[in-house]
Amino acid sequence: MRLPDKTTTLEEAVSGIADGAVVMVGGFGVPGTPFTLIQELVRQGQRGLTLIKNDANEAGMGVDHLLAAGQVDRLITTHIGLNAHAIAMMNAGEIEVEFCAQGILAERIRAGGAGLAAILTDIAADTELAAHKQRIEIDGKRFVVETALRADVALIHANSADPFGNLDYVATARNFNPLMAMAAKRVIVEAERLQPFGGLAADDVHTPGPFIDCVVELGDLSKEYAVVRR
Amino acid sequence: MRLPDKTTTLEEAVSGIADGAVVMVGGFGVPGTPFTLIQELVRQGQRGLTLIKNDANEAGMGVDHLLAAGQVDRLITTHIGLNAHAIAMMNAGEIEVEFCAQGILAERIRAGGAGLAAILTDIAADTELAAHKQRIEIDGKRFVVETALRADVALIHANSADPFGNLDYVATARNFNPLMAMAAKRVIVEAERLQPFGGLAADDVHTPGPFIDCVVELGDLSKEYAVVRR
Amino acid sequence: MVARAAAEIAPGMVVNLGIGLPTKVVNYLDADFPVCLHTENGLSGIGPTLPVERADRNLIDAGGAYVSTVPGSAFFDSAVSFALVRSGRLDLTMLGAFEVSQSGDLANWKIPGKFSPGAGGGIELAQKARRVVVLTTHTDRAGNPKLKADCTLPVTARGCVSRIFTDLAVIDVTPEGFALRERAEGVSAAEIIEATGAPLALPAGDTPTF
Amino acid sequence: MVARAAAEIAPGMVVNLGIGLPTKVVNYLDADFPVCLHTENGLSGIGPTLPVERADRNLIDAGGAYVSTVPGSAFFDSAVSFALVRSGRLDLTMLGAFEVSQSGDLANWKIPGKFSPGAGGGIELAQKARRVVVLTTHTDRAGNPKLKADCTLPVTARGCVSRIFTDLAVIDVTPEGFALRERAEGVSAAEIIEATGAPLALPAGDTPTF
Repeated sequence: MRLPDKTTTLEEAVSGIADGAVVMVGGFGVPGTPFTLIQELVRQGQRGLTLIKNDANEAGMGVDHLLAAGQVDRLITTHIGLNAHAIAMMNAGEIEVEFCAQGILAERIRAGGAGLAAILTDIAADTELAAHKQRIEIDGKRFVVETALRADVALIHANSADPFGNLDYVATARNFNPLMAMAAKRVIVEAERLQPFGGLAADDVHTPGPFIDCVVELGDLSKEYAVVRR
Repeated sequence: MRLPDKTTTLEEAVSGIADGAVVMVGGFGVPGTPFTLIQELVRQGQRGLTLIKNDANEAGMGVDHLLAAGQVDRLITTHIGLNAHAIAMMNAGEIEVEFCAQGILAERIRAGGAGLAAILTDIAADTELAAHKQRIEIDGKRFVVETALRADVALIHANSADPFGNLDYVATARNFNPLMAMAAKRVIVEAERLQPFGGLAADDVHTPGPFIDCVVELGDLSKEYAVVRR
Repeated sequence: MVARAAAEIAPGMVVNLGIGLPTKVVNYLDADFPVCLHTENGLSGIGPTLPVERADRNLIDAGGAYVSTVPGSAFFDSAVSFALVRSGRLDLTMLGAFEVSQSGDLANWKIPGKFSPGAGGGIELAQKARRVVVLTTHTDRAGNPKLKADCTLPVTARGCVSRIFTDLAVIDVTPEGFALRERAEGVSAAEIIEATGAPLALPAGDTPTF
Repeated sequence: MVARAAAEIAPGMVVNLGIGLPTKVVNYLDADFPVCLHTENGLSGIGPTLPVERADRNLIDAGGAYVSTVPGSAFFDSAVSFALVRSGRLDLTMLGAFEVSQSGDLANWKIPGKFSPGAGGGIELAQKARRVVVLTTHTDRAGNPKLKADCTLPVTARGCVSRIFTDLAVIDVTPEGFALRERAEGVSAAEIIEATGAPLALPAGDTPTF
């Protein structure tokens, strides 16, 4: 026995995304955002997308390119305060935005990845975020039903990957990536370094290979990955 | 700023457990079972315990010592087939046993650790395991409500720990340990090696220190930790 | 039959082999065959089973056997391990059985009054693997059929079994019930029908043997 | 006021400092003080903020500032990060505010029609930290009180705030409403009452100053 090889090209990996797809995108700010996969999705031009991402990056960066190109109908997110362009599109009705409490977005994605139907929580129960959500009573207390999120495709940024798709992440670039890597039908990884089989210690793998479908090795990193000078 | 030091003695750590406590115990078979913490709990003799553990170890090993000493009223578990003594006690009504599907036990513990009230799943819906559990309908499908589990105390076995309680696990000794380490009011760790602050790389920590209350360094390992010769 | 079952594994699959007969399937896989074996106690990429002299005390499979790793193995916790199963990343599981019904119900975890150790991870494997096949003797020790119209024992999961490999035959569970696909060398269709506790559809032409 | 707020942190705590004023509290903690700073994007054990020249592109806090680690830091994913918050492992959070009501309701995430970027992690911090204190100017830019009988803006969480540190005073939220605990040096109780939009109980004797 040996483990299967899932390495492929950038173009091939992203070409599996259809118009109208629900796409999860890793990252919290710059760290962990798969800028190269996003740029290829802009180049290929799939439209009518629903994006699930913690934030909307900043104007002119990352998923903002998808917004600017009119490829996105809907965004499920927690905070888009650093992207004035996204806020303007939302206010103009050019994109529909669903806000979720950050940890609950994380748990809804994780629940999707864990094959659960929903989680029950009291978070945001007093706020408009949960105003229209189903509630149920357990032992006399009422909880909000937060349904699991799954996607057609997840775009993941990893520090390193082996050909089977075992991944590790670095520092705060981990964030939503391991959760989204479990929660999509097709999971595409861009990795800064491709390791040989056995190059990642089995105890140090952050996302196990069985969750991954395509591994793309990055060449030189674009400027979007760099430290932001404000 | 520096991180707090949580190292303590075996006796001191376990003395915080009260009669009647709900106690989670890590491990799946031998790997990851905190044999030394269990032995100290036998020595101190707290009674009326509810144990939450994947299995009942084998007769004469691990939590079986607690069963044999009459310290356990109730066991929430997935499979006790390797411990004929535990099965006999169950059949004789000397302990009450609640069985749960293994991955659902893991998720119920994780839900407790994540501050959720419950998860919704279709697992075991057709079986007697879920026969008396609450069900709710989402989008026309019915799901079982599996409530979160939390404990008064969790007993955790780690490979190494730093004084703040950052932990790593080795191989299949990980199993339920990282989940239980999030899900108890008081989390006690036995570690094969105590590392200095900074001795675990921040990217390789399996359980972050904020979840941990007490760290006990193990000396020489008892025979219970060794390879089982059948 | 174990060799025949091994041929059920396609290249690239993620596979969980249940305790007992299914575990032996691994001996029939080529060194170069691309497959990922999963065990629910937290390992993808199981390597060969090891004798106790060479065992790692921290490295077992869900049945308690001392196993090893391969280049590219990964360890994870029990929640991640079953997330993989429930979210559809397990392509195939091979399980043992006490009973299989003609509608694919599986009973393999409890015999009331005799055997009730708990279900372990079996329910999730049976309910959520993309394909569930059973490896079992065709009859129990007393000679009673294990393939039945309905399960009499508590079920593990309903309608989950696609195919059954026994010492006598390969049998599919179809919308119309059991269908014979292959006979063991030297076993007649009549003998298989006799040992099966529910109607068995025969192929139109010759039945291949294994 | 920031220095005064820093004294709220007890040895051994796990603390999350919100964006804005609260972030500055870190400058008032001794090098030898035992505390663990948490940021919701996945780090326990935040070290000093770094200038861009020395920044690591992969190491930010939830506000986007480039930070560093200390010996014993740990990185984790967003689910674990909020598990820590929701399960009661966060001893204290210090947050900014648009409004705080006399029953401890907090509004700090949305101004309808003007400011609606989403709540980020603020709701969980406000709702689940063991103790929530607010750092804010006593009045808004127009001079209107931020401490009110009721919040007029959408709330972040109800009844969550224990204590408020402002440029004028330290005020507790009690079952009977706002209670003055300390005055800023040179500020009279009358001025504080004037700037507060709900009844303010005064201490029996002298009010300490900070």
